[in-house]
Amino acid sequence: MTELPTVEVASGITSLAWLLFVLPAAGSLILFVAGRRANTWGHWLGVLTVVASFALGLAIFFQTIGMSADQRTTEVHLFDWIAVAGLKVDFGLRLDPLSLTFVLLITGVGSLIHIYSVGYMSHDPGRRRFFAQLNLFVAAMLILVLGNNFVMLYLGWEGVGLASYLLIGFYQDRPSAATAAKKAFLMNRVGDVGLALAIFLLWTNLGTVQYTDVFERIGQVSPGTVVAITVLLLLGACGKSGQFPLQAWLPDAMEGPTPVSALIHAATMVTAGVYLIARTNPIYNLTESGRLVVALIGTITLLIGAIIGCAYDDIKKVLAYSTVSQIGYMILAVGLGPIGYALGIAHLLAHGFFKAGLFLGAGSVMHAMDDNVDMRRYGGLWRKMPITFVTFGLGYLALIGFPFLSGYFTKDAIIEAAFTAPGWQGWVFGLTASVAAGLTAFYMTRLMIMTFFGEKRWEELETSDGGHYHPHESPLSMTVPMIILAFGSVLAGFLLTNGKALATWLAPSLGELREAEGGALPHSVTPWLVLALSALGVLVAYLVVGRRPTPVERPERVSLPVRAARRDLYANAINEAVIARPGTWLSRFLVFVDNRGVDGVVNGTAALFGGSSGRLRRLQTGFVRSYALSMLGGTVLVAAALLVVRFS
Amino acid sequence: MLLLILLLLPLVGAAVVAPMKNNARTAKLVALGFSLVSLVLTIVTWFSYSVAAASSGTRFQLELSVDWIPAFGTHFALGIDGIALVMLALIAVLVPIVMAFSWEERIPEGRSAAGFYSLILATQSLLVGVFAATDVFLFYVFFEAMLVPMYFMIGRFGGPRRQYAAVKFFLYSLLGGLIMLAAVIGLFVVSGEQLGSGTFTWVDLQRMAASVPESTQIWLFLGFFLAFAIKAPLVPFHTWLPDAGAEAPVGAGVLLVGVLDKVGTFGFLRYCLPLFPFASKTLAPLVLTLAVIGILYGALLAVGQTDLKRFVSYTSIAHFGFIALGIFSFSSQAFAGATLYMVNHGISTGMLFIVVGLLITRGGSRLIGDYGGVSTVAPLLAGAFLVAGLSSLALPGTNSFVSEFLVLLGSYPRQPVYTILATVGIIFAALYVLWVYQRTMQGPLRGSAVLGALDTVGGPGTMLDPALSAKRSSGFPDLGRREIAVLTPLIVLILVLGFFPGPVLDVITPSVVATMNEVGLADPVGGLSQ
Amino acid sequence: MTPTYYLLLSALLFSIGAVGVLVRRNAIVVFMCIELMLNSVNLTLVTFARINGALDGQVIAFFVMVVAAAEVVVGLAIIMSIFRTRRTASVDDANLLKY
Amino acid sequence: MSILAQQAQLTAPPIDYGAVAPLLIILGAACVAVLIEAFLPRHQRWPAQVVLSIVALVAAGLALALYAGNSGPEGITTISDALAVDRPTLFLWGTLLALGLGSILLIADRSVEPGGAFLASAASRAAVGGGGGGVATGGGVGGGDPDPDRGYGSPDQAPTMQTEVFPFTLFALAGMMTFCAANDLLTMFIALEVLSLPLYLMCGLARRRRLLSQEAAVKYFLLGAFASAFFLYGLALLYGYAGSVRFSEIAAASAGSQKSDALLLGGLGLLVVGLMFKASVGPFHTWTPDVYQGAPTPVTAFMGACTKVAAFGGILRVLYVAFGDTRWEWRGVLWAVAIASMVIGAVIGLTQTDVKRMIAYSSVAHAGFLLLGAMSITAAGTSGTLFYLLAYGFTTLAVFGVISLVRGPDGEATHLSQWAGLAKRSPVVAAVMSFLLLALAGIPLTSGFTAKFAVFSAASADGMVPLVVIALIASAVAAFFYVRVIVLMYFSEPAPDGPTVTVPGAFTTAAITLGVLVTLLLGIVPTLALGWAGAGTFVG
Repeated sequence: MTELPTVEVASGITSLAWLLFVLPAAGSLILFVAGRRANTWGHWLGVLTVVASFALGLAIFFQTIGMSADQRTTEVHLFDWIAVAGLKVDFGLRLDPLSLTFVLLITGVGSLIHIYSVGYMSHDPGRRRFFAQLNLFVAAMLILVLGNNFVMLYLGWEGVGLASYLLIGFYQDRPSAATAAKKAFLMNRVGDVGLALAIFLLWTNLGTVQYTDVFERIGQVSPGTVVAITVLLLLGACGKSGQFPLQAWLPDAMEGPTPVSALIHAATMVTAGVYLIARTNPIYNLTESGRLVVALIGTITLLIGAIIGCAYDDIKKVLAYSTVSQIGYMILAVGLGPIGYALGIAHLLAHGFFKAGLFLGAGSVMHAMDDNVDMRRYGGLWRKMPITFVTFGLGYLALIGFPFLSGYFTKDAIIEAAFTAPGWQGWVFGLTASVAAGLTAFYMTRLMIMTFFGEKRWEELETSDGGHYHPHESPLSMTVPMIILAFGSVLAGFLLTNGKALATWLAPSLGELREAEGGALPHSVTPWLVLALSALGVLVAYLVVGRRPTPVERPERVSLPVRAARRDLYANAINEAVIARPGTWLSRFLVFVDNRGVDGVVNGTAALFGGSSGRLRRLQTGFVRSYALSMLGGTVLVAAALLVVRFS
Repeated sequence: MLLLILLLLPLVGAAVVAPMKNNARTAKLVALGFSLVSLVLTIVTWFSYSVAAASSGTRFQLELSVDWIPAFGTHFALGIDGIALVMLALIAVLVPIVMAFSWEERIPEGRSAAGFYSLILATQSLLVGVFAATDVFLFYVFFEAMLVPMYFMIGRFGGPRRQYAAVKFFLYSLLGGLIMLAAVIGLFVVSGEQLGSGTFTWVDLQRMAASVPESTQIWLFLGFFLAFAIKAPLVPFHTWLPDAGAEAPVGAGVLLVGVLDKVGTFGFLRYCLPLFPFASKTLAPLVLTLAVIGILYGALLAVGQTDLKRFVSYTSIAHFGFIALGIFSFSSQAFAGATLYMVNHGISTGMLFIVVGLLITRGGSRLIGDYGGVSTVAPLLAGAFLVAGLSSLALPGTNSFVSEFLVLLGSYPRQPVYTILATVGIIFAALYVLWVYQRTMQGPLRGSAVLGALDTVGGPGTMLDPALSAKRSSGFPDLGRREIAVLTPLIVLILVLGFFPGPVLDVITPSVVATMNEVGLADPVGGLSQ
Repeated sequence: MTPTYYLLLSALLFSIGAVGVLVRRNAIVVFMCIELMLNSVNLTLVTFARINGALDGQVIAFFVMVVAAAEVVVGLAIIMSIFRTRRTASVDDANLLKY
Repeated sequence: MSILAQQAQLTAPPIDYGAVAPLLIILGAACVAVLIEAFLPRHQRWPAQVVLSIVALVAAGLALALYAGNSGPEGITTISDALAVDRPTLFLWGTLLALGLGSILLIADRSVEPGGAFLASAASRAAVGGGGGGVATGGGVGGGDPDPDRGYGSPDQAPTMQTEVFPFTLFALAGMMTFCAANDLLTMFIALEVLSLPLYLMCGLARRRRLLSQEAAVKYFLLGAFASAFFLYGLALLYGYAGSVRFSEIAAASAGSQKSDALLLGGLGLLVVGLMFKASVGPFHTWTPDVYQGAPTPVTAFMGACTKVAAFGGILRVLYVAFGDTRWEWRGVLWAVAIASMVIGAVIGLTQTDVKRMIAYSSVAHAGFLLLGAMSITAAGTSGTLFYLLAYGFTTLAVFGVISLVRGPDGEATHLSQWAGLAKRSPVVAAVMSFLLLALAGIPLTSGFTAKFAVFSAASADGMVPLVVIALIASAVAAFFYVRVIVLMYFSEPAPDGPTVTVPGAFTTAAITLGVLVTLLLGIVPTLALGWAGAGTFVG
């Protein structure tokens, strides 16, 4: 059992917490309603609301950090949202270290990306709409992490899904964007069903959906039900966080503008699954097998992501699969239970910095390359865009776990913890995570080499509209956020893990971080193993990619594993074959059944009556003698029947 | 008295408007005036209704009862509970919107706008009667009578296959109604046996319900159920709806799907459950099966539709499945959810219908395949479509979420299997809404309806040229002022009820709790929360 | 003789009349067959009166005769009129009204 | 001799003149009408006949009201128990008189068709000139009449009509009134003939479409006579069974049951067949469509409304008084008959293309519904059936009134295709017709619904629930053809050479208005009429 913090009513500036999400929501609403009139100033309103939110979040953070650990969990009750008979769903907020951490991440990174977008989107006629949707996302994400009950969580959960849908499909005239957006929403909905069912189960067994009450009473629930709840919650997490088997939407989501990829599909929204599991840790603490499933899913995903990441040539897709893989690490971490919750969150934060930075860098590169995303057409860009190169490079180093950068502290801690899992699990989780770390180093190095080094493959090529490429460094509004995030990439890991700063801060929400003990490999060996594998990855990448020129056209005659990886390990094909195509057939078949079968019965009945009517009326021949015959017949029948009834 | 005025006012309006054949504008204004006065009166009614009194056991309020046909024991008895009140409110809100929407509707050759508006008012009046009747006979009378104006609306003002659709609608409903008549008569006879003299007064019949023999209950239940299942419509009695919905003029379609069909689900809740508690419980699995089939089947069919209006109709069939699921799951939350769902579905599907209507007015085609990339030329229209669609797929923050969530949450404790299947339905809901949105609104400009409308103004060209797109939009215009005015109240309601359903739920709750008592069941989860 | 024979005879006559209505084409003959049926009923009535030992049966028979006579007047008028317009008295020719 | 002895004691039976006054007034008026026909100059006959008929009907109505107001709920029998004047009788008489008034109005109208529907033809003028007396049939000779439309009498005179139709109507009405008051089978038989014979003739009176009209008359006559024979044979068998033809004694005899039930049931069967024929219950309905279609529309209206009332009045009384106690013997058979009637009417009606024929099948279906009420031997059953008759009669009357207004270049346009788009040409007529059709379909707020409800609830209460369900399904099926007419009138485009709608004269307007008003009132406030219908029950 977890020790639950006492929940207090918020006071001081904390009671203004509702402004956190109301500000961006209002911004979004104003931008939507104002229409074209807001085209000139809309983006600044968007930036302003998020920055204000960030400032308020900081203020609340500092107020909270000034309080003692057992007073840090507070609630703000706004109004009764849904109340029927025994059911009462608050529209209320829960402010505790966990949610505040996320608030800072969301509004912080969100502010940077908003600022970045002012430059990035400056030529887009839909910029106002973009900021409206981005603000909507921030608001929904804040509701997700701030809500004090599962329904609020669900509100934010689907709210960010909507924002993600809108932003992926931002370029409305691109059919691929529309398809990707729809796919993202649908796969998220699959996860949402899990989340919804988990809520129903909690309600059925506990009669409440408030976190406080649920965590208090979860012990009364039978173990089987607890497992069911945890698995269903995990399904929700899988949908939102692009985990196996619902990972296929995330790479497609790169159809959205790059800032969106950075904010939503790297730093914040996709980590909501990690948040969910961390948030419901009192439930997961009760079930070993529930956590095992989580860890397994995380392990599978981190490997899948890493493998596929090696094969893509699309810079954003590589980063997207990298995200899938890194979230796999986080899920693995929270799946390890009390020894991993805080590690997962730490990696989440660090990842938020460096992956956002990487995406912004990628956006900057695309900006320079006329929105081309094919790395085979890049090359030698480091001279043309030095700031991008440096910030991107720092993010890259942080990601592959270069010593003393963020990834080194957070990812290695997870792998270390993974090895301590009992029995076979330690070996499986630990080794897989280590190998994936090596793969990560490989694909990221490949990406770096293909993008920034080697010959300038873009020189001989034409842009989509027939011109030539003129790579250039991006404007200040874009580079400044990248620089800030690069700082974060470098420092976050150290700051967060130094003296267990984050773990201590999160303890009221997640419980004390337990020290991992024992395990498959000694603690001293693990970092070296990971480092060695990563170095190997870098080396292999250099040998394979760096030493010879990269062909501009993708070679098609490749080995089987590469082919499989290029096709997302057949995830889309499987979805297509198992769900989409039979679904289409089923739908067509049902339309047929409905028209011919169900409606056919209706119309057939009518036709039956009509037909028999047409035949029967022929009996009315017009001959008076036949009428007399029918009368006589009727008479005989009536008389006979009367007698038969009487005398039988 | 208030209810009587609410009932008669639109009828008077209908009579006043009907003869104004040659002055369409006056007719429309007068009709709109009547509907707005009705709206005001409904607001007065809303505030006259006492939640406190309902909570303390008053079953009906604002009652009025006059002997009607003593020989049959019938009364002209009106009265409302919370469930009826929210339905009245829905009618009052939708009618002016429908009228404003239909303002420039193309009336077929030889028909007059006065006739159409008069029929809308007549429908409104009869619908008020249906929801406000507290006498089973009176209810039945309104139930059947409301077919007539709707029949004329579809048959006279509808699309190319309007005759077929109108006749199908009328006969199908009439068949259900007549079978219900058998049950109504049976109920009368049974009440004669049980109470000494036959009665139709709902309260008396409810009081007698527990002592009615079980087999009798089942037969009577089936009679009522069939009529309501056709009206609602539940699969497999639904095939009239796509036809009627597709051929009806949009305004009539809104009233048909938005309000008129709710009479079916309202009937489940007001008549089937309290009057035949035993049968309701016994046959609940049957109904639930139909409901869940409806959710999945309706959704899959919606995915496969090629006609926009049929598409909306099939989404409604799926939604009615949710409502039926809530009603036959027997918990306060599910009941309240189902009731709220009736209101919300009226708003969101009403809006979806209207938006589809706007689209069809512009493109002149009902086929989904004839549209594409509309958001490029008409972003507001696309946005409105999306809002309506999101409400239809029950996105949290929109009104439908609250009701769908309540239905599923309330159903789960008693019917986990059905609820799980129904919950899967929300994926399909997302699928059909987004897929249609993608095909009609997103992507490059395409489709004969869109291009045809544009070609009449300017030739095809690159779409991102703002000057050209402004020129193009005159061929396929974005929303005009009147259209924005029609849609705004709906959008506001969608959002407001999504975040603040409290006032409506407060009105509903005492009545559904009363219904729970009448069914004789306790909430499955009620005790735990204490 | 037992009265039953009279009853049987009248039943037989009635049947003959009925069959005649079915098989004959000429309107007059058909009509006469109906008259035969009426008169067979008279026989029945009289027989029953005899059996019951009361006079009502006979009285009824008189009434029936009067009615039958009136029917003949009307019937012949109708048949005459149709004969005049169509120049035929066959009932089978009068079948414009059908289906 | 005992006969002579009896003769010596013979005294005229006491007659309650107050009770039978309405009947006597109508009969008397009928006789006077014959005299008018014989002695008044032709151009004076029409006004005289119309005034006489209306006055007689109104007077009879007043007499009825007076009697009904003064007498108690118990009925009496009078004229040596030949007639029973009880509450149902009074109700039926009232209904018949009102419907008769409506029919007379329709018949008397001369504006719809120049000279009225019964205009004497040139051929019959020749016959008149030759023979001096009026030939009963309006058909006359000569199919190849060169100018059938031309007036009769002096050239400047408005065309006059064959006024024989008025005494016919009055006689038929008197027969009907007697029929439903008859307390023994003999009276019933006589009344049956009195009501039938004029009707046969009236069917043949159509001025145009002479062939159809005459054919209808022949068919009706032959089949009617055929049915009379069955009725009579049934009468004879029952006489043999009970030794009397009085209903109450038949009932008493069956209660004793020492005799052969074969006679009773055989007699009942044949008797019922005769009655069913008049009421056009399937499968004894075969004449109905042909005759309804062929007869002049006002006559069809009269037949459709009044004959149905009289026939069911008779059926009710026979079943209730004479065979009430043996209902378990015959009910099963009548179930089958009722089902057959409803199914035949509803199903065959679906594909009719002639409005009048369609209404004929509708009447067959309605006869089935009515039978449900007649079969439930309860007070509710009786009152329900009576109410149904009232409601149905007025609706039918008005329907045929409307039908007579829709005319093409060659007379009435009864083919359905000619009704397409009527609403556009004549919205009022279309609206009235739609309303009436909805009433026939049994939509609430019309009398049709109230009536169905009354009958079906009585039947349910008497244990005929399955039959009620079948009846309701049949109603739904039948609704299709009513709805189809509405569809044609409102939703279809009018045919280019479609019929015109004649502006109705005052008489027809009055008749239709009467019918519509009653249909509406009985739908909304039926209390009063239901009260009358349920005021008392049959006396034996």
